[in-house]
Amino acid sequence: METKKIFIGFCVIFAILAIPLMTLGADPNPPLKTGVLKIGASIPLSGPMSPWGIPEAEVASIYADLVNQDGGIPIGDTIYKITFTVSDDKATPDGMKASADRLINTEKVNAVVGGWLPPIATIMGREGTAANIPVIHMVRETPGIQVVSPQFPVMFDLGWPQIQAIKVYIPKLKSAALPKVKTIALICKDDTLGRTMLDLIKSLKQDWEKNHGLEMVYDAMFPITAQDMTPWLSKIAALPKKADLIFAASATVPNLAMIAKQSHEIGLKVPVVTVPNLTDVGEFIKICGYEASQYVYTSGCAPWDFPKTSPKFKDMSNRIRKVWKDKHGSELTFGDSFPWCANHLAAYVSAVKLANSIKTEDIVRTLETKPIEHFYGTSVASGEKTYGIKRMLTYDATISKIVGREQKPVVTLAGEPIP
Amino acid sequence: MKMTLTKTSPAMKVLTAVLILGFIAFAHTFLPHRWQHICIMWAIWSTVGMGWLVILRVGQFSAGQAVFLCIGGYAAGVLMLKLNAPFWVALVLSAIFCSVVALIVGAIILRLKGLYFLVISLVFSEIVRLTIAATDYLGASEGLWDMPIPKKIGPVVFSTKQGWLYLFVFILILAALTFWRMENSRTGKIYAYIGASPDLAQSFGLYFMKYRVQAYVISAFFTGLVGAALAVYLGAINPEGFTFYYSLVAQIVAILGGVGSIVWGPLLGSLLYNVFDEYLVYIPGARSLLMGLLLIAVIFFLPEGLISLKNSFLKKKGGNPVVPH
Amino acid sequence: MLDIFIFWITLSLNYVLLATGLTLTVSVMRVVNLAHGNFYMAGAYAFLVFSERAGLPYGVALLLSILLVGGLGMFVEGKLYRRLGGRIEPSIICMSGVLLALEGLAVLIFGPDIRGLRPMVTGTVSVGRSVISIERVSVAIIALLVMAALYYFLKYSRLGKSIRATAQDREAASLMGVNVNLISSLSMGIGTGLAVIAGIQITAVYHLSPFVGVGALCTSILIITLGGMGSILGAFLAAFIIGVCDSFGASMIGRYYHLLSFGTVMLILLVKPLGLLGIPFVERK
Amino acid sequence: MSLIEITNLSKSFGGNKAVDGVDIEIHSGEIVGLVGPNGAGKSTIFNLITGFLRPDNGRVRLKGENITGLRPDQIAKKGIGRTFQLTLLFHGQTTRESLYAGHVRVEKTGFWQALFDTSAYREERKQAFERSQEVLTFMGLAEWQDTLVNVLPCGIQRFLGIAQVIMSPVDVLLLDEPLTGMNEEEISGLLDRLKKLQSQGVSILIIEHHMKAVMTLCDRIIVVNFGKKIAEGTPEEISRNPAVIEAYLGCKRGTAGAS
Repeated sequence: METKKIFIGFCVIFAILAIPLMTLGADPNPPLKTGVLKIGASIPLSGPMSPWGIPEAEVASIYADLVNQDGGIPIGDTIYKITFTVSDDKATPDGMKASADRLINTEKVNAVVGGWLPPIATIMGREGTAANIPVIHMVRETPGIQVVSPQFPVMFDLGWPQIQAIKVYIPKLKSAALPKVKTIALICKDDTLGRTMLDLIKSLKQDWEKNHGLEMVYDAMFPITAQDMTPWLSKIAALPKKADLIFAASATVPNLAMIAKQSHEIGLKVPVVTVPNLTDVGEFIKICGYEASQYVYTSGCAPWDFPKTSPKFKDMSNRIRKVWKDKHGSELTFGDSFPWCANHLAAYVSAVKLANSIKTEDIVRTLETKPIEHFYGTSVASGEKTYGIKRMLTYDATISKIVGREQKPVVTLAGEPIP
Repeated sequence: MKMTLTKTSPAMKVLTAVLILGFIAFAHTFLPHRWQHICIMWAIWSTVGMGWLVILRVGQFSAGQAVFLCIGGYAAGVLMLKLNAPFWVALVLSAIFCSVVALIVGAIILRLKGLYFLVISLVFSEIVRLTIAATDYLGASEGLWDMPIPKKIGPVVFSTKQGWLYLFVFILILAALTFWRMENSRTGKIYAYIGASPDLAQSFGLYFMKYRVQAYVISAFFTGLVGAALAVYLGAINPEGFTFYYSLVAQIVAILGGVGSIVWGPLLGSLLYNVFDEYLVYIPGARSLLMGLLLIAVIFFLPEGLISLKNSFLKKKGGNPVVPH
Repeated sequence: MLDIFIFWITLSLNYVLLATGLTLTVSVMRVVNLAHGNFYMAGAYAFLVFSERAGLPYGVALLLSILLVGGLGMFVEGKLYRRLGGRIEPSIICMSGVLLALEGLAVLIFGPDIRGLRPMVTGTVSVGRSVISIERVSVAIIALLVMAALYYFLKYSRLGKSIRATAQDREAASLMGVNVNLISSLSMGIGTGLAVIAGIQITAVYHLSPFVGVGALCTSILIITLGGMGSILGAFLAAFIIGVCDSFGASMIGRYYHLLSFGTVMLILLVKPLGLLGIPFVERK
Repeated sequence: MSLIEITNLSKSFGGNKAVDGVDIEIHSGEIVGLVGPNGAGKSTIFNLITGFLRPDNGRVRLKGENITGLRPDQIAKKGIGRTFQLTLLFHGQTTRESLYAGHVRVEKTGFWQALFDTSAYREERKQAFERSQEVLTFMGLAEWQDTLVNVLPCGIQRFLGIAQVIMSPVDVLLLDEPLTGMNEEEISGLLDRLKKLQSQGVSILIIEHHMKAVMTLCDRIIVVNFGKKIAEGTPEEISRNPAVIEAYLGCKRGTAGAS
């Protein structure tokens, strides 16, 4: 018994002595400094491109606020808070120049993100290179991070893999959702992107016929300014061999709406598939009519139902969604611009965290070498010049269908090597 | 249209020179970046506005002035990117190319009168723009990009804003002096005669087409020059950069300033326009609303343009006959 | 083939409305009314408000938006344009001011996104082996009715006659005791009203955004120039020609199809400087 | 010899013949009146001579040289000056400024010399100035020299029209109803100025309804009706010519026996 008492007593004394000693022993961590990370975004806020630009800017700034709420970006002994400034490039060259000027020379930002305007974005690249600050832009619909051009060593291209996506887009869709599809009619917008896509798909003709039993019965281009798709659709309707599916790669939202509506009008009741995403499903349905809209497949893919998105970013995207809903009352649909600006911002933030410094050199090196995590998984810079070079890459995409009044993901094409 | 500053007295010349030099010195030392940008835009649009006003002088209202910016810019782009021509050669050549186009087209379309010319000039500019937007050699809808930065000449470096500011101000001075001389010489008078009544002018042996084409070509030359320089300054151009709105701006700056004076009008108008364009708020929609209301307000209270403010200060002195310059 | 035909008819008839409206305003103003396209856009948005936000029946909403925007047009003509004394330079600025203001307002209120407009009827009927959309047919019919009414009004009613007289020669008309100012406002109102109807029709078939105005303006300018300014019949003719260029040309020529319509206009103008059926204005001194 | 020789000049608008096979001959230094009822085709003849209209057939010779179908400015350069029936003016210009317009056609220097303000150009503008002084005093416009033309009284505007033409030497002067809107002393003033011009060797072809003036002024009168020449001769012969009386009785009497 004695020993037991002594032991307990010893323990108590030890504890009484130990706790203050421990507290003394651990040195108190010093108070943290706070800094400001100015990030500018150049986005079309006026002019015909603004339907894409305005929500992009808003989502990105919501994201920036959330990052600040989570305690900013700790680097060394400093906590950096993001101040996010948006500037209007009117989706024109001179507008882009003006906004580059405003951001880099007047606002003196640490980095520039956003913008969806190939290849005018290179104007920003030039200014950024001159001022030596990192620029993450969407210069071309290519996957992953890329160095844009040797001339602009600080400029990176983080984009959505449309061009690569279409390579197995239809086969995947067929195997997943539309097994009965045998013949495709192909119409592309007659701009550079559309032509690239058309050539690409034509080059895959044999492969599709052999491996997937898909036959291309029609292909055509409609001019950029064309508003009414009836001429082409009626040709498709009059084909000897009925088309089971209309693939309007590279069609913009208005084009898609017109194709869906008018194909319905002339009695072509077949699925209409396109690669780009919708801006606003509700309005889209109103434009092309409820019945017609039910045939529409797009690559609607938000981070919250994207397989490769890390839990951290899934959660973040859901929070952004919530903030948006509280602010607008309406649901944040995919097209309201996760892909570009907010994603660029995310990439920049994680690059800064990885580099653990805000020096341009370090960040650029990180972006070039390390795997960068963003809303759509993790990408590594290819180091190649973006323009004109076709490359084999993995891509991630989801095709979703309009069901009732919202988009439902149909099939996820995750991490497949392109043939 | 009374012409107020029609006497190039030596004093006025000296004053102008001093003003210009002072401006450049100021620009070099004090001017903040934002204002350097404004000044560049000011110089650009002043020159374009003057070009537009010369065409108005011969009685033709051109609604497609942006076409010359477009042609000039693309000519420069093709020369530098496809043919690797040095900047200065490209600059001059594209201006000349622009005026040749103007010569050919003008000889055809300048016969039309009033609204019909207005429309056909608009049509012409749209044809050029859309054709470029459809032509792969010219980069189609993506346009030309990645234009090389010109080499420095003497102290003027084109990797900085100042360098470009000097270039554009130089072009502006060139244009302003030319137009000044034209307006205050017989040429300007002849243009005014033809603008007032082509038939009467013709009955005095003045062939209106000759002078109309002349004015058109000169206007095209300077606008093309600006367009070429602008394209290289931006580093990338696409057809979206030469739409209907840009032709409108050319008219706006000229008329805001006042069509009464071929030099001072655009200078004033372009200054006002660009300052507003830079400083107006970036709430979507609000800026174009405000710009619209502003235009209405200015034109409503000063139908003669800003120049009429100055006219109300210094009266035109008539009476003693003077030998025309 | 039938569906392309319907498409062509529909398009052309609405072009006719648009262009006739512009012809009327031009004949008043002697200046191409740059804001015409944006009145068209504004009309469509007004209809959007009345028919969807307020939930009024189609006809009422149509009427209200015509009255609203037509009134706006009359206000612009009477209160702004007329004060400028009909000189072309200030008028152009004034009108481009109105253009920008309307566009900005639309963006401010409705946002820049594209929207859909409620069509009067929907559904399809199949004729032989080709299917026709009732919506388009109805649009065409409405356009026809409006044109017929307008033609009758201008041809036979006293007011219409004085409108034509004013369009021909302002001074003479005023000498003959026509209240020129009233007539000007009236024809401005009618012109804008026509633009509104066209706007509601076309944007229901296609889509609506604050930026559709300029395109509409360019089209209607092309048409009235081709047909000859001040000539309604000319506008009618030209609209169908431009309609052919835009409907069939697009599918046949492809990328360069705009050259067809623009080229046609250029050629016609160079052969007949006053357009197809142009009547020379008596310009005021 | 004949200065202007017009043979078988014809022009028809649509169906109706405005001018139908008219022959006119003007000798140097004479004043010829061209009269006829309204719409007889007088102004059309002027426009055909000065190239504003192209004749269907027939030809116009100036000093034996065929000038048919030349552009108006070319014809003007050859020394035929004209005024218009309804006063055309250079709006926004002062009297003196618009006078210079008439002098440009004899100036040799071109665009570039004007641009660089060469001495030759200055010299010419000095001449223009001196000439304008002469013309202003000759036409009695000196007091109006700095007034904007569009605010001038109507008669003075007519004077200005003629003054602009005679800024540079002309062989023939085609005046289209110069006396309309003038009061009596203005008319007499203009008439003896025209006489003076005639004495300087300028021949004049004048359209006028004011019969008294025509009778006193003209050496020879040509009467046209319905595009045809119906009579020609000295004032006395014309006033006695039955065809002329008939033509005028056909239309308003007042014009014929004009005061």
